[in-house]
Amino acid sequence: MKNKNTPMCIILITLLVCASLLSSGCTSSEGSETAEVAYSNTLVLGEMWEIETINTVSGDGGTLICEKAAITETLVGANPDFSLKPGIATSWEQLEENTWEFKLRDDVFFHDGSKMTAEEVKFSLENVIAENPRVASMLKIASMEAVDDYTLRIETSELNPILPGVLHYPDTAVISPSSFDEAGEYVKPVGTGPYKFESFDEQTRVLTVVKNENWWGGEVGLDRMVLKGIPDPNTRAMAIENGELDFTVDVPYSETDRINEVEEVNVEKYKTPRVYKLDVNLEHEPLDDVRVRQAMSYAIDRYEIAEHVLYNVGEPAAGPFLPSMVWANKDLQPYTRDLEKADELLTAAGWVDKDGDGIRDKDGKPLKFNLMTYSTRPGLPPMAQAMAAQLREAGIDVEPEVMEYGAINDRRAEGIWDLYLAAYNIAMVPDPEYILSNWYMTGGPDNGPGYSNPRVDALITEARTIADLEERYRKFNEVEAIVYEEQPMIIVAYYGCAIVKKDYVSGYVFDPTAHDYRINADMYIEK
Amino acid sequence: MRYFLKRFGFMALTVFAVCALTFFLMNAIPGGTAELILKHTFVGLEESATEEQLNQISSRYNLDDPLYIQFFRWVKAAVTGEGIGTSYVFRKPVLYLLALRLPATIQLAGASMAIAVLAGVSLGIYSALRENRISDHILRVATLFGVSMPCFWVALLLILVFSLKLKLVPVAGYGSLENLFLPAAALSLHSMAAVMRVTRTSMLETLGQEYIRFAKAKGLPLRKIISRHALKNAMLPVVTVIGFQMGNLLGGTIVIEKIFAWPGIGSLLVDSISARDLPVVQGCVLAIVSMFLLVNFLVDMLYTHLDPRIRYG
Amino acid sequence: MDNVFADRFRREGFLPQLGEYGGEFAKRVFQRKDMLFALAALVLFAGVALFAPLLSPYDPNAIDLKNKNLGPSEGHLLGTDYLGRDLLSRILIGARISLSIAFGVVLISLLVGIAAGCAAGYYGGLVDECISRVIDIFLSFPGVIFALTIMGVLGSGIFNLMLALSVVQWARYARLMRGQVLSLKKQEFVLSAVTSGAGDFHIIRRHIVPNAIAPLLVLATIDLGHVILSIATLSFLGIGLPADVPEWGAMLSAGKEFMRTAPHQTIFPGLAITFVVVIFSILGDGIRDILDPHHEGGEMY
Amino acid sequence: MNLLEIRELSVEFPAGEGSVKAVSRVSFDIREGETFGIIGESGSGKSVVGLALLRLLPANARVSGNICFAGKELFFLKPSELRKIRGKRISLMPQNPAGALNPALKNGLQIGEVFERRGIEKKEGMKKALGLMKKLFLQDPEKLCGLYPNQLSGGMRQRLIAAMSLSFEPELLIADEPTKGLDPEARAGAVELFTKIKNEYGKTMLLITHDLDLAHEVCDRIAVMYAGEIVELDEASKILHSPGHPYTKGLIRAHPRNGLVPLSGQSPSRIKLPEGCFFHERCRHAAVECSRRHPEIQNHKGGRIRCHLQFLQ
Repeated sequence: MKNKNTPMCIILITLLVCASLLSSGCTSSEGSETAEVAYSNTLVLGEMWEIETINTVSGDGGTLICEKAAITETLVGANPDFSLKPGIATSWEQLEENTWEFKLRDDVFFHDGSKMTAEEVKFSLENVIAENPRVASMLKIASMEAVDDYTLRIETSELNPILPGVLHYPDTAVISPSSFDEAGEYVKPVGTGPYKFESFDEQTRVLTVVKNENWWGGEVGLDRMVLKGIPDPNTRAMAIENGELDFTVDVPYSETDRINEVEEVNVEKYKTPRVYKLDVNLEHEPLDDVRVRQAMSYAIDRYEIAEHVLYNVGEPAAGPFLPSMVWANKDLQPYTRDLEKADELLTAAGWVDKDGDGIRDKDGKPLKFNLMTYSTRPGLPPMAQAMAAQLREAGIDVEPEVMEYGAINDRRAEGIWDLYLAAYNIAMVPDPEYILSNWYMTGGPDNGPGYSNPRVDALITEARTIADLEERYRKFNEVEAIVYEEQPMIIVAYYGCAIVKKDYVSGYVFDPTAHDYRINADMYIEK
Repeated sequence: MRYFLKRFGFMALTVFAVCALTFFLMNAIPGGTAELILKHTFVGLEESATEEQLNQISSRYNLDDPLYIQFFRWVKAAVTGEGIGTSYVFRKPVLYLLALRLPATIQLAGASMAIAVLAGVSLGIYSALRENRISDHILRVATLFGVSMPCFWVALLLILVFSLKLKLVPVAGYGSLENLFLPAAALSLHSMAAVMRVTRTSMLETLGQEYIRFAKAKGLPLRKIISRHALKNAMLPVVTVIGFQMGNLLGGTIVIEKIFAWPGIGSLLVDSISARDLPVVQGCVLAIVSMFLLVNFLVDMLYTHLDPRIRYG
Repeated sequence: MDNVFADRFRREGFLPQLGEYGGEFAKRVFQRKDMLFALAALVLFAGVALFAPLLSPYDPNAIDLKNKNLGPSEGHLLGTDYLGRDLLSRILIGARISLSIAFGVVLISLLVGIAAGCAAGYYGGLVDECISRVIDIFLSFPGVIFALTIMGVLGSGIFNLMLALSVVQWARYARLMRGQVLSLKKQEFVLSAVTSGAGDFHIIRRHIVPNAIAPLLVLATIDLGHVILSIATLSFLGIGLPADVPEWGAMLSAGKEFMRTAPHQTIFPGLAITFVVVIFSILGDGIRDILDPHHEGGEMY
Repeated sequence: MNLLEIRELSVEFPAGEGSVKAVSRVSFDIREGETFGIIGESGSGKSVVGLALLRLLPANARVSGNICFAGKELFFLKPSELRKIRGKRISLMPQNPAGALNPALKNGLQIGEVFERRGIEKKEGMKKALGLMKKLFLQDPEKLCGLYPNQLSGGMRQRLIAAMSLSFEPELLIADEPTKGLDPEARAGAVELFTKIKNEYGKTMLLITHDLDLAHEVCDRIAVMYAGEIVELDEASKILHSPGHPYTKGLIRAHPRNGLVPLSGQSPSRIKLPEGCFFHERCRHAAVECSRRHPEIQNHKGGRIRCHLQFLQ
C-alpha cells in the first residue's frame, strides 16, 4: 500500500518542481535581454499582427519580411505617388504583347554572401508561383529565362499589363536558394535587403534582424531591430508608453491624441492604400435605384465619421483611389452631408415617411436594410453603428450586424444581404486597372454589388491595350467619375495608419505604398 | 489494475470522442476550409478568391476527400506517431507548435494553481480558526467576490493599477518572472476563492471531529493538531475542488493568455479558431483535454493517498 | 455533489410533502439575512431587466458622436461609451440580455438533461450505457473550451451562444436526472403505475419527472451565475455576442480600448457582472445550505 | 486523600434565545486509587462533566465552578500548563473509539504522538506502548501500528485507545462510555479490560457510562446523574442493590437482567426546566411537594441523595 502511494507523491512533486523550474528557466532568458545593451542602436518594434511565420513562400510572412523587417526586396519599387520605380531591377520593357524583359542590378549580394543573378530571381519567383496561388494568378507567368546574369525574360500566358506592378507585391520579393534546406524545406529568409535575419524565437514569436553591412543601397541606420508581434492595439499603446517599445503602429485611434502628448512619444497619422467602403446589393430593391444610393451617400457624414470614429486616422474619401496616387481622378470630392438633397432624391424615388415613425416607406414597405460588417478591423463596427445612426436621420432604417468572416461570405454567396461595410486594399498592385477591373467590371472577382455598366467595361478593356500612361489613366479617370455618380459602392473613408515612435527614432519616412508600414533603411536612433 | 485499465480506456475514449467532435464541427464552418486557408495565408481576408485558386489549395491539402477519410487519415497519423497534422498558418507540425506553447501554459496554470492552493488553504484555515470573527467575515465576503468576478475584468484592473499607474510590471509579454505576476494573479483569484471556501468549511467540519478532541486530550499543541490531524482530513474535499478548478483554470488561461499576450495553448486555440487553422485547433483541444484528464487522474490518486479508506484496484 | 442533493431530498421525503417542505424552506430562507438580501437584489434586478426600456434614461443604441467617452456626470450617470451611447442605459438593457440568455441556456439544458436522464435511467441497459458514456465524455473536459470551439464554428449571435452553452451544460442535468430516475423507479407509486399498465411516457411524465425535478431546479439556480460568467467571457473574447450588442462582456471588451482615457467603460460593466454573479452565488449557496446542512458552503461546482 | 475535587460545576450552551443547562452545580470528589462511576441516561450531562475536566468543551460553552486536581485549579491554568496535564496526568478515553482515531493517519503515528515533546524518547515510548498493547490483549502490535484505524475492529480500536491513554501512566483516567456501540462480545472484552486496568495498574478512574454491568464490575463509588444534576451518590454496591432515588430505581429496573421495565416519559427540556424536582413528572411516587420545590442534595445513610421523598417519610 505504501508503495502504491509513493509514486503518486513523486509524480506530484515532480510536477511542482517542473513548474518552478520552468519559471526559473524563463528568468534565465533575461540574460539574453541584457545582451541587447551591447548593441547601442537597437530598435524594438511592436508589430500589429501576431508574427506567426517567417515563411514568405508557403506562409503569409511575405509582407512582414519584406516591408517590416526589410530583409527582402522586390524587383520593382514604387514612389509615394504609386508610380513605379526601379527596385533590384533597374529597368523593364514590354518586348512583345506577352514578353517582358527585366534588367537587374549587378551589385546585389544575398545575405549569405552570394551574388544575386537572374538565375536566383527565376528560382525565387518559380517557388512562390508554385506555392502561392494568389501570386501565380496575378503574375500570369508562363515561363522565365535568364538571358544573361542580369537579364530576366518573362513570358506571360496572356496579356498582363500590370506585371511590373505585381512584382512590387512583397510576396514576390527575391530570396536566395539558401533559404531552403537540402530537403527543400523553407528554413529562414535569406534576402538582399538592408537587414539580415538573425533569429526567430518561435515560442515568444520575436523576430530579430541585424544590419546588413554590404547593402547595395549604402549605409543602414540601425544595428539591430527586434520585432514583437502585439496584435492588441491597446497593449501596443501601453507598451510604448511604458517604454517597452521604440516604434509601433496603430494604437487605438482614440488614444492617438493622448499618446502624442506623452513625453518622448510622438504620433504621426498617414493614409494607407485601403478604403472603407459600403457595398450595396444592386439586386435588392430599392438599392437598384441610383437615387436611393446617392441619397444614402448624401446622408452619411464622412467628416463626422473621420473625426469621431477614426479620430482622424483616415480621411473622408471620394473615389477608390488616394488623391495622392498619380492616376487618381483629382476632380472628385467626397460627398458632403446634405440631408435636404437626400430628402429630395428619396422623395423623387417615391420614399416618404407616410406613417410618421421616422422611417420612409413606399407602398407600405419601410425603407429598411441590414448592414453586415466584421470586427477584425477595429474601425468597422463603430463605423457601421455611426452610419446606421446617420442614415436613420434621413429616414433610412439600417440594422448593423457584426459577423464572422465565414458567415459573411456565405451570406454574400447566397445574396442574403443589403449592405456590406469592409476595408479593401486599393494598391495590392500599384496599378489602377487591378482595382477597377476587380471592383467594377461585370463579373469582376470583387464586384460584390453585381454592378454592370457596359461603358465601364469598355473603358477598362480599352485601357488594357494602351501603352501610354497618360492616355491610360484618362480612361480610368472616366471610370472613376462614372462610379462616383452611380455609387454602386459607397466609398466612405481612406484607411489611416498611426505611426507611434519615440522622439529619438529619426529618419523615418512613411511609405504610402506599403501594406501597413515600411521600415526604411535610413531610420536610426539618435542618442 | 483492472481499475487503471478501465480508467485509461475511458480517458482514451474521451480523447477520441472529443477529437472526432472537434474535427467534424470545425469542418462544418461556413465558407469552407480551402477558402479560409487561401484567404488567411495568401490572399488576405477581405479579398476574393477564384475557383482555380481554391482548387489548388483543396488538392494540396487533400480537402476534396470525404470528411471521414480525412478524419481517418488524421487518426492514423496520430496513432502511428506520425504527428497530428501541419498548421495551415504557421507552416509547422502541430506537435511542434504544441511543444513550443505547452510550457507557457503549464507554467501559467501551475503558478496559478500553486498560488490558489497555497493562499487558498492558508486563508481557509485562518478563516476557520477565526470563525465568526471580523477577519473571518471579511474573508468570506472577499471569497464571494473572488468567485463572482470575471477573471478578464480582474486582469484589466490589475493592468490598470500595477502596470499603468504604478509601473511595477510590464503590461504584457512572456519570458521573465515579472511577466508571470499579473496573469497568474488574475487567473488564480477565482480558484483561490473556491479553494479557500472549501478549506474553511471542511476545516470547520474536521475541527468538530472526535479525534481532534482526543488529540487535544492527548495534550498536543494546537499547531500540531491542525498540521497533523486536521489538515490531512480537511484536504479531502479540497483536493476534489482542485480537480474541478483545474478545468476552470484551463478555461481561464484562454482569456488571460489573450490579454497578456502569453504564448500558451489557450491563445493559440483562440487564434487558430479565428484563423480556422483546423489542425491546430484539433491539437490544442487534444492537449487541453489530455491535460485535464491527467490532472483529474492525479487528483483521484492523491485522494486515495490522503484517504486510506478509499482503494482502487 | 449532485447526488448529495438527490439523497438529501429523498431522505427528507421531500416529494410526498412538497408543500409542507416548501413552507419550511421559505421560512428558512427568510431566516437568513444574506439570502433575503440576495432575493431582494434579484427581484430588483429582474425588475430592472423587465422594465429596462422604461427605466433607461436614453435609448441604449442612440449614438451621439460629439459626446463620446464622457465620464459619469449628471446628464449621464455612468458616462457614455465610445459612440456616445449612455452607459447606464446600456447596462440596464444588458441586464435583460444576460438574464434572458442565461435563463434560456439553463432551460434548454434542463429540458435536454431531463430527456436524456429519463431515457437513460428509465430504460436502462444499452440506452443507459450509451447515454451515460456520452454524459461522462461531456463532463470530462473544460466546458468553456468546448463552447469556444462551437462558437468559432457557428459565429457570434444570441441564438448560437445559447446553443453552444447549452451543449456544454446539459450533461450535468442529465447525470443528476438519471440518478433521480434510477431511485424513483424502485418506489412504490411508480411500480404500481407500471403494474397497472400505464405507458412509459405517461409514467415518466406523470410520476417520474414531477418527483425528480426539485434538485435539478436547485442546480439550475446555482448554474445561472456560471452561465452569466461564461456569456461574458465568450463575448469578451469577441466570439460570444458582437461588440455592438449591449451585453456586459462585449461592452467590457469594447471599452478596454479606452481603459486609460475612459476607465468607466471597463469598470461599470464589470461591476454589473460581479454584482449579478454574487447574487446567484449567495442564492445557490443558501439553497444548498438549507437543503443540505452537512454540506455547508462546500464545493462551488 | 482526594485526587480530584469538583465543586459546583455548571455548564451551559447557548441555544437560540436561551441556553441549554447541560450540567448544573455538580460537586463530587474522587479519592486516590478509587474508580468512580457516573451513570445516567444519554443526555444526562455525564459526558459533559468528563470533557469539562480537561477543558475540552466547545468554545461557546459557559462553564462555572471549580475543579481542583492534585491541588491545582484546572480552570486557572494557562494553555501550556494545561497541555502538560492533558494526556500525561489526566487521560481521556473518549466515547466512540471509531471517531476518536484519525482515519487518515496510521495507528503507530497516533500512538507515538502522545510522547512527543514530553521528555521521553519516542522509541522508548513506543516500546512501552507496544508492551502495553500486548498486555491489553492486542496481538501483534507492531503490525497494528502499520495499519489504518479503519482496518481494525471496534474492540481493537478501543484497546488501542486504552493503550494510548495509559501509556503515560496518568494519575487519573477518564473513560467516557467505553462500552457504547460495542457488540456483546466486544462489550464483554471491555469489561475484562477495565477490570484488568483497575487491578493491575491501580489507577484512579472516572468511568462515565450508562452500562450498569460495567459500573457494577468496576466502580467503587457511583454518582447518578439526571438532567444535569447528581441525584444520588454512594458506594457502588449500595446504589446498585438498594437504590434510594426513584430515578436510580427506575434505571435499575430498566436493565435487561431486571426485567427490562422502561422508564416512562422523557427527560425534561433542558432549555426550560420544570419547577420542583426535575424528575417529578416521571416519578411514580411524586408528592405535591415534589412539583413545588426543587430538592437540594443531602447526606443520607452515608451517601448523598436529592429527593424530597427520602425525607418526607
